[in-house]
Amino acid sequence: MTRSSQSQFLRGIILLVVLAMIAAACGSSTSDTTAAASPGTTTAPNTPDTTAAPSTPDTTAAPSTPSGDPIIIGSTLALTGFLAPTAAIHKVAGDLFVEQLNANGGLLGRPVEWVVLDDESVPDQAAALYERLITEDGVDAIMGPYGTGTITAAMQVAERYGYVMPQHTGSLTYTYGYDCQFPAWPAGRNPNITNSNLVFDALESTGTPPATIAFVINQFPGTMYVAYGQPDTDEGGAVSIAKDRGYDVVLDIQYPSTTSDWGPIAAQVRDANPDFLFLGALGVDGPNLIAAMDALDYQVPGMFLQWPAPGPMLGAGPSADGAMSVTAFEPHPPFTDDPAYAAIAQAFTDAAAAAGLPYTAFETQASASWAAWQILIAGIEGAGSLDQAADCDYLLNNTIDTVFGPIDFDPDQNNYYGDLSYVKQIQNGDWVVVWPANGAPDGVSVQYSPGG
Amino acid sequence: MTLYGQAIISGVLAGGLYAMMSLGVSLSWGVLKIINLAYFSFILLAGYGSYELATSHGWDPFVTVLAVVPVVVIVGALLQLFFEKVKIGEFESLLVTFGLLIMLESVARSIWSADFRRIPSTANPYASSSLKIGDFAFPTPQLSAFLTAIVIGLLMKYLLDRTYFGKAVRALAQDRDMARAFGVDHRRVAVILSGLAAATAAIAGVFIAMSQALFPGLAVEWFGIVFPVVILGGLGSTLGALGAGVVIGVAAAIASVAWGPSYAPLATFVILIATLLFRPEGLFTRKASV
Amino acid sequence: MKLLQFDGIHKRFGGVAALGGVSGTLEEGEILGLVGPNGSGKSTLINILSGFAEPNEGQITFAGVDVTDTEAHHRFEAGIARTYQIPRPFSSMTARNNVAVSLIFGKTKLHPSDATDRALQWLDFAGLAGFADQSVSELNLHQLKYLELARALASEPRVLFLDEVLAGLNPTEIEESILMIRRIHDLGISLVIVEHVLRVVNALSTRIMALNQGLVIAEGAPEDVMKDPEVVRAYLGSRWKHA
Amino acid sequence: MLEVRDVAAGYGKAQALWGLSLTVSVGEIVTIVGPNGAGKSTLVNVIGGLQPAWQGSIDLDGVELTNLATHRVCASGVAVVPEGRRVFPEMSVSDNLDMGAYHREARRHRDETYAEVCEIFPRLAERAQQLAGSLSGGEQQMLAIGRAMMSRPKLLLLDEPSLGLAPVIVEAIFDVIREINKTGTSILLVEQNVVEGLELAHRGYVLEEGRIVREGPAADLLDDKELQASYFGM
Amino acid sequence: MNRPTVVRLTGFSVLALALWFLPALQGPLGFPIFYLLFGYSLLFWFAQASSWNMFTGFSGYFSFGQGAFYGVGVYTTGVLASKQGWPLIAAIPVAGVLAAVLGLSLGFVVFRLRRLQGEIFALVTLAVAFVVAAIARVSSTIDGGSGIALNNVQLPEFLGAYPSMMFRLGLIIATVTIFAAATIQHSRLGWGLFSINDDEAVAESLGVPTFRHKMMAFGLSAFFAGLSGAVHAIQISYITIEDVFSIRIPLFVIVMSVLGGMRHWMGPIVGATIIHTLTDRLNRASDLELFGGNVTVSLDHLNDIIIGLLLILMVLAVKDGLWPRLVRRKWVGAGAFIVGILVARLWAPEMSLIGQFVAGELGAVVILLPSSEVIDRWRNWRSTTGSPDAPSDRPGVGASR
Repeated sequence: MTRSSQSQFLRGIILLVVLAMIAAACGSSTSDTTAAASPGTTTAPNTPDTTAAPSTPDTTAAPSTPSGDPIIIGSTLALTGFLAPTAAIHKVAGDLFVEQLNANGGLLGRPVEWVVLDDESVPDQAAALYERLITEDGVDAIMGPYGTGTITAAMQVAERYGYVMPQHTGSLTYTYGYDCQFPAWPAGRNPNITNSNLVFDALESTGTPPATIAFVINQFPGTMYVAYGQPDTDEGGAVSIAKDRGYDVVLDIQYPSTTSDWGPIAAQVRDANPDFLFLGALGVDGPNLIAAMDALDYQVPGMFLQWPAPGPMLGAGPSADGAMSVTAFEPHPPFTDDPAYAAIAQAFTDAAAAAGLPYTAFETQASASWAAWQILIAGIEGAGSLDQAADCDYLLNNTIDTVFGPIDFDPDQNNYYGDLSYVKQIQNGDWVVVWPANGAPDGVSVQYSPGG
Repeated sequence: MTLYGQAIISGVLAGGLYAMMSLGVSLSWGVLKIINLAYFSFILLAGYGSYELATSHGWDPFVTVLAVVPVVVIVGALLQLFFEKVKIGEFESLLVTFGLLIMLESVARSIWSADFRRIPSTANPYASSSLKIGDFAFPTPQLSAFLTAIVIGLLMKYLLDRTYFGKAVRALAQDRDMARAFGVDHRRVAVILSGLAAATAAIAGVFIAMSQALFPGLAVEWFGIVFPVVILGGLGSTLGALGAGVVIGVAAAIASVAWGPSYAPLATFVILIATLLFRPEGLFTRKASV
Repeated sequence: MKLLQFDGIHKRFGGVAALGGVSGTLEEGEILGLVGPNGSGKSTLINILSGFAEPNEGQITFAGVDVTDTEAHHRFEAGIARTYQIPRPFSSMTARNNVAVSLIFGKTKLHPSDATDRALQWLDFAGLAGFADQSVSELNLHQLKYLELARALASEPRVLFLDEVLAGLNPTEIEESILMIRRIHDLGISLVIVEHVLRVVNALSTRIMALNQGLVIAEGAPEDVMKDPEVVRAYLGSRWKHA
Repeated sequence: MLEVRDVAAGYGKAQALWGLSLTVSVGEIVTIVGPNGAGKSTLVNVIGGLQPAWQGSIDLDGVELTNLATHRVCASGVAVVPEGRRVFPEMSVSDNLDMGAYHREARRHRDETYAEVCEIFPRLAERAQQLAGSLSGGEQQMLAIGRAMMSRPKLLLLDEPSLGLAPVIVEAIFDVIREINKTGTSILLVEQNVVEGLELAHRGYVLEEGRIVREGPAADLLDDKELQASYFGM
Repeated sequence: MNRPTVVRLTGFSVLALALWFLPALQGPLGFPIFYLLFGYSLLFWFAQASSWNMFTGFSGYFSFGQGAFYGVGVYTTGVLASKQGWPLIAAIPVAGVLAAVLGLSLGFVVFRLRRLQGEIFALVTLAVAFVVAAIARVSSTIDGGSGIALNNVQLPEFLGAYPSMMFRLGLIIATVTIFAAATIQHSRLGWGLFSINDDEAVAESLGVPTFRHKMMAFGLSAFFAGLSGAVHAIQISYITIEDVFSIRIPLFVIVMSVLGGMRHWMGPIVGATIIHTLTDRLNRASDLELFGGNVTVSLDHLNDIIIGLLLILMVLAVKDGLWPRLVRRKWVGAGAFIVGILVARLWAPEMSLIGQFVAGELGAVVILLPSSEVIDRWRNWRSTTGSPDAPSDRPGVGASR
């Protein structure tokens, strides 16, 4: 290449890059206002009509094609950053919900468009973006983000503007004083108390409860809250409840979220040799610790994991068998007794596979997401308008049908409505609900005996 | 006693992996004067490559090395070629490779999604197996990573100490002009060296895929391990990196057992600060009397 | 009057003694030439006297005050300035700003906005007024050396160390520089010059001190020192027969 | 054999050589003397390929060296013993020597050359495993010369090998240079130490301020009374 | 106080005072309230980038300590204002002081040790950020892993409703920080820092009290980083160690300053404006169809790719950053800015104000990017490729450090 042609070449590249940026920047901002393209075109043609979302109470009429200006629902999700692995599930669930909603006549007869911004797992970013969605983009309604910190930040914005904010997964229940926030995660106002009681009840239902118990807790706000209660007040918490119930707490340690060497923790658990391990785990902490304990040739007789990524646990080998966690929905009877939900679970699995997610079951995270959408739509449909105060009012004063069953929001309990959680357990290589018995499939019960 | 013993074993073995993760950065920085954060991406992408082959194509995780390493080596060598072309300085290289790192993280996210990827135990029998000696256990992935690190460390040491190539590398690091005056083609040496360094990163990535779950944000989390190892070990020192990896692994393990796992990072960084203040050339480098 | 006095300066690098106990004085108004073959310790001595390096032993007195442990920037304020063999301008600044730095921090302690004005005066002295607002990267070696002179002079020093101001210059430039050095001396500044071009040292110096292997081997008037057999041997070899 | 024609060179903005020409014939020792700052080191660096020539040409046995890539100069038969030795301080003595034998041709004869070097410098053989940085100045100088010899050069460039060394050691080093020359290697020596430098040489040049001011048989230069005058600027 | 300082002070005060009443104009002008919060975020980044740059950009000592100073600020609000019930207004200055104390003690050690220059300095500061995070993690007085919810903090309500209050707090802190940076740049301290940047040893020999200047600049830099961290805690509203001490803050201040130019106080402001507006407008999880739908680009991940690419391009091609170019070719830049806006308006008439601004700013960047430097660099590349081994520059030349 000659000199001049080379410098032209570099210039050209720079120019192209910058042009691409312009295109991208402008494209994104124009689509805020001009993306009126019919959502129907993006609807997968193979969506069976039977999957009419049960959220829309008055779908008595045959589904009609929605018309008019789209209703814009805005939210952020942690598309990047440390919350991104789980947020990806909420993206798929939300996309699927909106798609089905539009296929079934839309909302108030209008098509729905969901605008998702990336909060990068960062609360301040989430707050700023909700401000943008509400006051600049002028979205008609909002959906909560994923993640405790981002939810807390977003809720303050929602409160300022009186927006209804359903949220799927906020775990710091005691901080959510805003009346128009509607939690979908059905773990109740006091998960620090109810969560561990549920687990211990399940264990005691076997008749052979553990005598000794070890607590290994991720230093994450939600897991710390469940294990130790609200900071600075220390009311409740799994550790003190375990002591109250007469278990001998033989180990009580916390680990940072960035732990990379699980060997020492495994060694500590082996050294304590508890009958039961209460692991305040997130993400893949469970499989990592199980592998580390396996390598020590050590298995605990039973273990509970707080909020694990469910897929990797199933791939964690035989030692993960019998591990427990909490859930509110699992894709098996009795949850799928309603054919509509069976179809939704299947549709989610297909959509998740298409999106490249490794674990595609419609379970806690996805169902919480679904429930949050149901709450949002129920409010709007119920009030028959996009007026936020009316929607909020409707939700506060009516029983709402969700994937978790009918729920009544109680403002005195920060809109929580009792703990609808179940204990699930890995049995025969898959998650299955085992406790309370009304959630368990026939013939399934808690498997645990401290003897091993 | 068993508790501390086992924790220390765990720390030592983890140190091997840390060393392999750090070797690329250390060599590149110490010898080529390029702070190459792209090695973090190499580790991550190699891990994903191994995951993909093991999960979708049923390869034995160990065997994936054969496919993953050559690709990463080529990428590493090409990157160095680029650096040689643009004559990049130390700090510029830090910024440029940081840009590369966040771009590659993005690429990983669009290919493998942000969700966790872990080779299921059916495809990876090694994750939970171990070698047992008395009360003590040596987990297979960590043990093999440690042994590989030792082999690589010794091979690298041999390569650097005994071969003409290695002598050329060291000569370049000590007096670039004189090395060239005696016939060393620095560009060729640099490209080969960064290829080799990339190979160690790729191997580390395979072991990581074998023992833990992957997600795109992981690369940035390794900063807290790799930089302490590189500094403690002394820039460009292979056996130093190995020693430093073990020191950090053991310090974190002991802190973890003695005061709780939340103290592990504190122990690591206190050692790091102390080293920087009192022996910034690293714990394991010997200096000719000056 | 003794302006600068140094006694028993020792400096070791590793095990090697670069200076093995050097003593001397500089009188007010003198031009002291410092000569000696490569590696004799001239640069080390200048570095120590200007505060760039610390001696292992010895004492330095400037205008009656012990400055042995005084940091370089305080010595500069007190009136000790220097130039460098290879010019070390502030490469990202203009010529004017290079000079301004020493007006701001030197004895004059001007405010930056005044300093940039005053700097022009010294650039003019060095014949660089036309380059005041150019980046130093546009100056040639000769001009850079003058810039260093301007920078050193701006703070009105009492003594100026010139470290090989002439190295790398062509004959015309060398002649110019000699005139410049005389003009500087005329300002009343005492000079210490290190120079390889001995004819220049001879022409300029009022007194010469010759170093070899870290020791003073001769001292006195230029013509005497240049004929000193030790000096001749140091330069030409131990068996130079014409000495 | 070596022909340097009208070479100009310098560092950055400082010109150090101003159109300089010289020759070295096969088997000859040529010494270039001149005060510090005369441009001696620049000359060595330019011939050794460490520094580019701004103008002019250099060739060795008809092979053009001018601005050849640094790492190719060595293979064409020029080896440098640079000012200040510049051994690789954190490598052992034997590794330093091996670096001398880095290019392919020299590597093939490595063992025999190594034996020759050890014969000339028994001290290096004794200290083969020691780090070069821990050697004394004289030993480092020997190592630098040994390293250059390892490349089996046709022409050896020595830049002030006497610098900073005790007279006895200088004596010894110059003996070695003479010995090396006897094996057929041409030598270009740059020295500020006029007597020792010229006594060794067949021919000499006097360099001053980047130009050659005098040249001739070494003995003539040694007899030249004016040399001192020009040296001291009187 | 001398005249330029008075002029600068007046200018900054007038500008700040004018902006102070912007929130009041929100109703009459009818712009979205989001713009106030967007403005706050912008001001936050101005303060962060300027505070980093007033030490690193001016002195050349590359610090990764920003994360630690910012974190100290955030956690001061968390501990004092949330846990201890202090009013926010009281916690803010304490945050600045604590951050400055950390900066000064760090500086006292590392600036005394000569061997800790260059990359080692950068790494020490990085390690300090890690250590501060590690301490917060184990101390339950600070955090202990539970995080701190800030919904109970007493906010300075006399500053208006939340968006107005944040905007005004941000305005105060950014103004003070930028004013400090500008004043430093033109003061003795700034001159000292710039000369340290070029050649520290020479600076010392020309009378620059290098140790004192580095300490002052580092301390001030930490102080302002702490101040703005303390305010930002409110915007975060739920603080956790992982978020606060992530690589985000140090990374972004570097990218912003490098992009804008590190040798002038305006550099970080230009850089922060471009990066922040661009990332805000690029932030959208959707597919973008280009060329009539023939090419589909997923925007989910474009943000990072563009930031990465910008960083690489800037470092390789535009070493001084954009500000000096903008000064040199202000009319060209301004023209391109307007053209950019016009193009955007034609293309998408309903584009938001910020969107139009981004279009204009990209227009200016396009014009300013390929300059003679790029071409020079390319030529150098070509010439080195031509003769593969031009010897490297002599060691120790000039001011390279």
